[in-house]
Amino acid sequence: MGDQPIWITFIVTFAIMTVLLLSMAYTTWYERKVLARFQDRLGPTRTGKAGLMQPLADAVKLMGKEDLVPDAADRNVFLFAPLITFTTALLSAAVIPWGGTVQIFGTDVNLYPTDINVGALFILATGSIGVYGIILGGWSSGNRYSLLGAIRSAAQVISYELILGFSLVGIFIITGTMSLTDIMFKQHEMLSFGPFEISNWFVLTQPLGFVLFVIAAVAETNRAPFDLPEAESELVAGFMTEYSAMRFALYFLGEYISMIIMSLFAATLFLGGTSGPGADKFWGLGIMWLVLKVMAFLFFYIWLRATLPRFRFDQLMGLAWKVLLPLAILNIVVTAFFRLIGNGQVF
Amino acid sequence: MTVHLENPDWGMVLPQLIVLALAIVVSLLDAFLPREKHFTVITGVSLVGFGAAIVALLTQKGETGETFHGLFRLDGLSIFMNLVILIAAVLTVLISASYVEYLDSKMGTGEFYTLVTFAVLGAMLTASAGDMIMIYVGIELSSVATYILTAFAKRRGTSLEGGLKYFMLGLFASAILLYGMAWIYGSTASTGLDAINASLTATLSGEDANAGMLFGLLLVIVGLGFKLAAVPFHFWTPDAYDGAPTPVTGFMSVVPKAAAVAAMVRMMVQGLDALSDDWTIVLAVLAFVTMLFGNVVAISQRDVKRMLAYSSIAHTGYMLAGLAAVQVVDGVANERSVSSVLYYLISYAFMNIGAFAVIVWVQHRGQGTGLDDFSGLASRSPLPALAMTIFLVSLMGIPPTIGFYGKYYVIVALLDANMLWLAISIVVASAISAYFYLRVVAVMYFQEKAADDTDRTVVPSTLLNVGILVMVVGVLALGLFSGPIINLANDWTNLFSIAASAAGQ
Amino acid sequence: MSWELVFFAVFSAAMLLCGLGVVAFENPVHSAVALVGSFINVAALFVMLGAEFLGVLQIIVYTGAVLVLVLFTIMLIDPTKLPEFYVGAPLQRFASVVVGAILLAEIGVAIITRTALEQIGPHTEAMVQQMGGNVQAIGQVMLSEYALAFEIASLVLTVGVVGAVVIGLPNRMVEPNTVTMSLGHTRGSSDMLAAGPKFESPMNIPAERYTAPVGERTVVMTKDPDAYTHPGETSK
Amino acid sequence: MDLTTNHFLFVSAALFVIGMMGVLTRRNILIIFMCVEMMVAAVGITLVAFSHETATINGQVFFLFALAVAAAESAVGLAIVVALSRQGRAPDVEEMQTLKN
Repeated sequence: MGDQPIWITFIVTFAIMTVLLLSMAYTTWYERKVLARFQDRLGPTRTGKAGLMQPLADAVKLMGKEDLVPDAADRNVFLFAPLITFTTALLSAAVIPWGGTVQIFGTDVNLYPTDINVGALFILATGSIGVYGIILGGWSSGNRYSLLGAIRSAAQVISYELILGFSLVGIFIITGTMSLTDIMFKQHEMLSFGPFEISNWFVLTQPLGFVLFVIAAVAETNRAPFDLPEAESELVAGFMTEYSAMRFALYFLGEYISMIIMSLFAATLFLGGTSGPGADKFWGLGIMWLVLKVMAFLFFYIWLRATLPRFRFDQLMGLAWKVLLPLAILNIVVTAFFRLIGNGQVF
Repeated sequence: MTVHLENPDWGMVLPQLIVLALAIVVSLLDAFLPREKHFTVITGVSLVGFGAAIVALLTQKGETGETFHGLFRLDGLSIFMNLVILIAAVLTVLISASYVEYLDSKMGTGEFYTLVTFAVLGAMLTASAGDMIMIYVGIELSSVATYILTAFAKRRGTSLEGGLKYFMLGLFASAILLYGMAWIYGSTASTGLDAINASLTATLSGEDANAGMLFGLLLVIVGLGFKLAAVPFHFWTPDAYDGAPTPVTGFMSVVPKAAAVAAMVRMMVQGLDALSDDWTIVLAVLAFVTMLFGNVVAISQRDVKRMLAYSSIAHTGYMLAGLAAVQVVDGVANERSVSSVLYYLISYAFMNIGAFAVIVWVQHRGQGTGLDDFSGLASRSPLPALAMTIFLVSLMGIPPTIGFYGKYYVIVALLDANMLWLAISIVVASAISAYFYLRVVAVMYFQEKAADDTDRTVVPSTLLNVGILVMVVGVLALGLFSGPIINLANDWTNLFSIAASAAGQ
Repeated sequence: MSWELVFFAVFSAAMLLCGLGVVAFENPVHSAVALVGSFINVAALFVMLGAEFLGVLQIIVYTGAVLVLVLFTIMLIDPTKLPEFYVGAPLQRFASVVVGAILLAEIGVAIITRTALEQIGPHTEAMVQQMGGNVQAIGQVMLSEYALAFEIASLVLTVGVVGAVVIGLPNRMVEPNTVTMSLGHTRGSSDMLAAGPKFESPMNIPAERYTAPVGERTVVMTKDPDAYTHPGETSK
Repeated sequence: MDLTTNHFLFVSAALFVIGMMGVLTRRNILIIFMCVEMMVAAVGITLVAFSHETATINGQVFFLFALAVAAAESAVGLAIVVALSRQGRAPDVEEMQTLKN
């Protein structure tokens, strides 16, 4: 890890952006396909081979539609709100590492846009700005259902962001750092139990933290079974009711991109990021492992959507404050206790 | 990387720990005790807790020291201030128990005492602070709890309104205070008061203070002036005092004010000692304006509670005058000044909470707080009328009550510091105040109430009666024994200045 | 002119413009949005000063929690009840601008004439790096030197929670605005549900301000009126 | 021209004064509240700038405490506003005159 010329950072960032935007489009395809299999259907088949051109067709359709602004809407805020969700979701990818420093054509290249000291908190921070896209979109529509969806969302995201933050504290206690790169490389070390050697993935040492993180991540991205802000059956799609065409697509894609980011985040923090067989020898293999882990997570997201019914709102808040928060605090206390034993400060 | 914490000296913080334990116990009792037992058990536990804290405090008499890396200081000032605050807390519990239980739409007893205890704890910690961060956090703990107490009767719009005004201006004041502290920190690179003092003495050494420092000083005075309700930063006071439940008014006129005075003494005398030429003049002007304005506006009030709110502004002026008498000559402060402020605070606690206690007593009889509600009180119930007369006479400053001695020591300190004009203006302000205090007395004794408007509900008020009795005795007896108390205050402030100078070197 | 200065100029200009927006916008929601923008730029300035932990916390705490709560409150309050934009009398507006300008000039003088301290503290940039970074340095100082203040800050938060619950929760003792009575039930004729203040006010405040408003009674009949038994009457 | 501490101090002073003017001129309680929060943020810039200049981390810790306290206070203040609005009253400073004699 060292300094590099700024143009290399530009290239890396550009590559990551492209990959993210493309994968975001194809996550919609992935979700349709997987969901279809769950429901014993085929999913999209007509557009290209196995419906692979479906995202493109959707994009053309959405761009061609009329961009409606309701009369009662607060016009400026209404037009501006979807951008917040979309950009903040993209922004948080800046701190996620895709590997360490590697040699490409004889030059040192950092496979991450930036490595800041507070990387994990940075993702939480961008997530907390992203809420404004939802709240403002709901409020500015001038529609009661949208407003209800927005208020639900604000309450939900604030509550679950707390859980999300708390579930990471265990890792911070173990590693003593908040930089995502450092945390990832800590997991490349091997633990040995007698003859066996396994990777030091934090899912092994922080199982409770991992479970809490997954639940909170699902809630944070407003996905089923926590998709109350956009519940079709009660709120006619919540804060997105009045949106159409590209602005609707921005919300829609923002949701998918935050899913991907959350999966990347989970893979980096708990599943060793790029660690895996052969990853230390060739960096391309590391990226492949990361992508596989992310795919597994996305599959899990879709699986949840296909199987679980939606929560009621009071159940959702009760779960956060009465079950998950005490568990998260318990996790922190236990981890801190073990850390103290490790330092020899207890016995 | 491991951080090893130094084990703090828990014995020094024992009174504060007892109050913290009390707050936790009270909130747990509130949650787990059946509702009908709240009144007796929680009031009893609060009294016992504050009593235990007073006992623990008295065992520390004469000790000095500091712990928690200098954040917490034990010296004469902290002990005396904590004593005043705890006495005010006990008196508040005595007068508010039945009010909270029966009047003003039956507020939650447990929450009320939890918040009172936290406010007391914040004030105590401010009085013992040795660091600007501690002063800020402590004063905010006491203020936040008091905002909530002010808005506690939430079914009454006026209470919420007073609470909101108090909250907004309190928030504004803390922002200004924070800015001032930031500037002081920037000019000295430290937040500890002793370190600030040392750095200032080193950098000044005969030169004029730099502009940043003076700016910070000014902002701190303005911020604390808001918390103290000094004119022209007083506009929240009448509404907040009027809107709050009456026992809370008594409480907030003493405890947060004591915390602000303590913060002022700590910041000014202990931290910014070297700038005393600059701040004494500012405080003197503030004191002058405050006492005259408070007394003049109080004349036009037709509501006793509101009148007392303005009069409490005037009393802030007297305290500030005492503080303004600190004149540092050759590095030695006028020691009578701080001790006169301390004496004034203890006298003010007794007489002001006492006056509000009588208003509470009248409210228990189904009356309001207006002047008319007091008419003919002497013929209906002579004892409370007598108590009210004693408290008002004491607030006016007539011997042999405690209030007289309070003003006397302030005036002596001012004369020591050659501030004759301020001493004279205290006398003039007291003369003005006689008009509105005596008007209440006249209304009680010489007016008759309309026949149809008799006392309606009679709510049991045993504790309140005990409290009023205690305060009457206090106002009379402490006045008679004022010599020993001022000696005690002198001793303790000497200890404070010895500790301060020892730590400064 | 260095790049740093350019970034500083951009961030601070955006911050101040957004700050002016907060003061000037009519609509409180617009003000809140402007404040979000201002705070993000404040966080950027923090990062420029090497305090990235505070920068992130500023965003998480202020924009992520406090301002969302403010927006929540704005949305919960009936927007028609929000006051019109009105900046006092023109004189007051003018006076406040003048006072602000004077204050700003004073601070400017203070800034220009101040003298920076010569001696430098222990936390130079190299030292902070050696400690592991900004977060670790703050953590060490906060949990050793300022441990007591840390505990008291937690008490302030506790008091805040208690206060928000005490004041913010709807009063359970308040009667609902509409009282549904059943004629078939003895409660229907009981004085438990009588309108008006339930107890006498101990203060000189009009009773209607003192008790929560009691709504109209709605009589809901689920059966044929003749089928009800009235207390004290034989059935018809 | 180099970037000095004074630049940051100027900017924070300007933000502080803007917030103060907002407090003095606006009537909507919520906007006044936001202006006070802006003043606190301005103080934060001052503290961090001084912390940078004097190479002591204490200023940053100080702002951390201010942040915690401000969060607690905002909860209380918004609860009072909600309770007031429940009584059917707008958060308007001018309207708060039931207490005036």
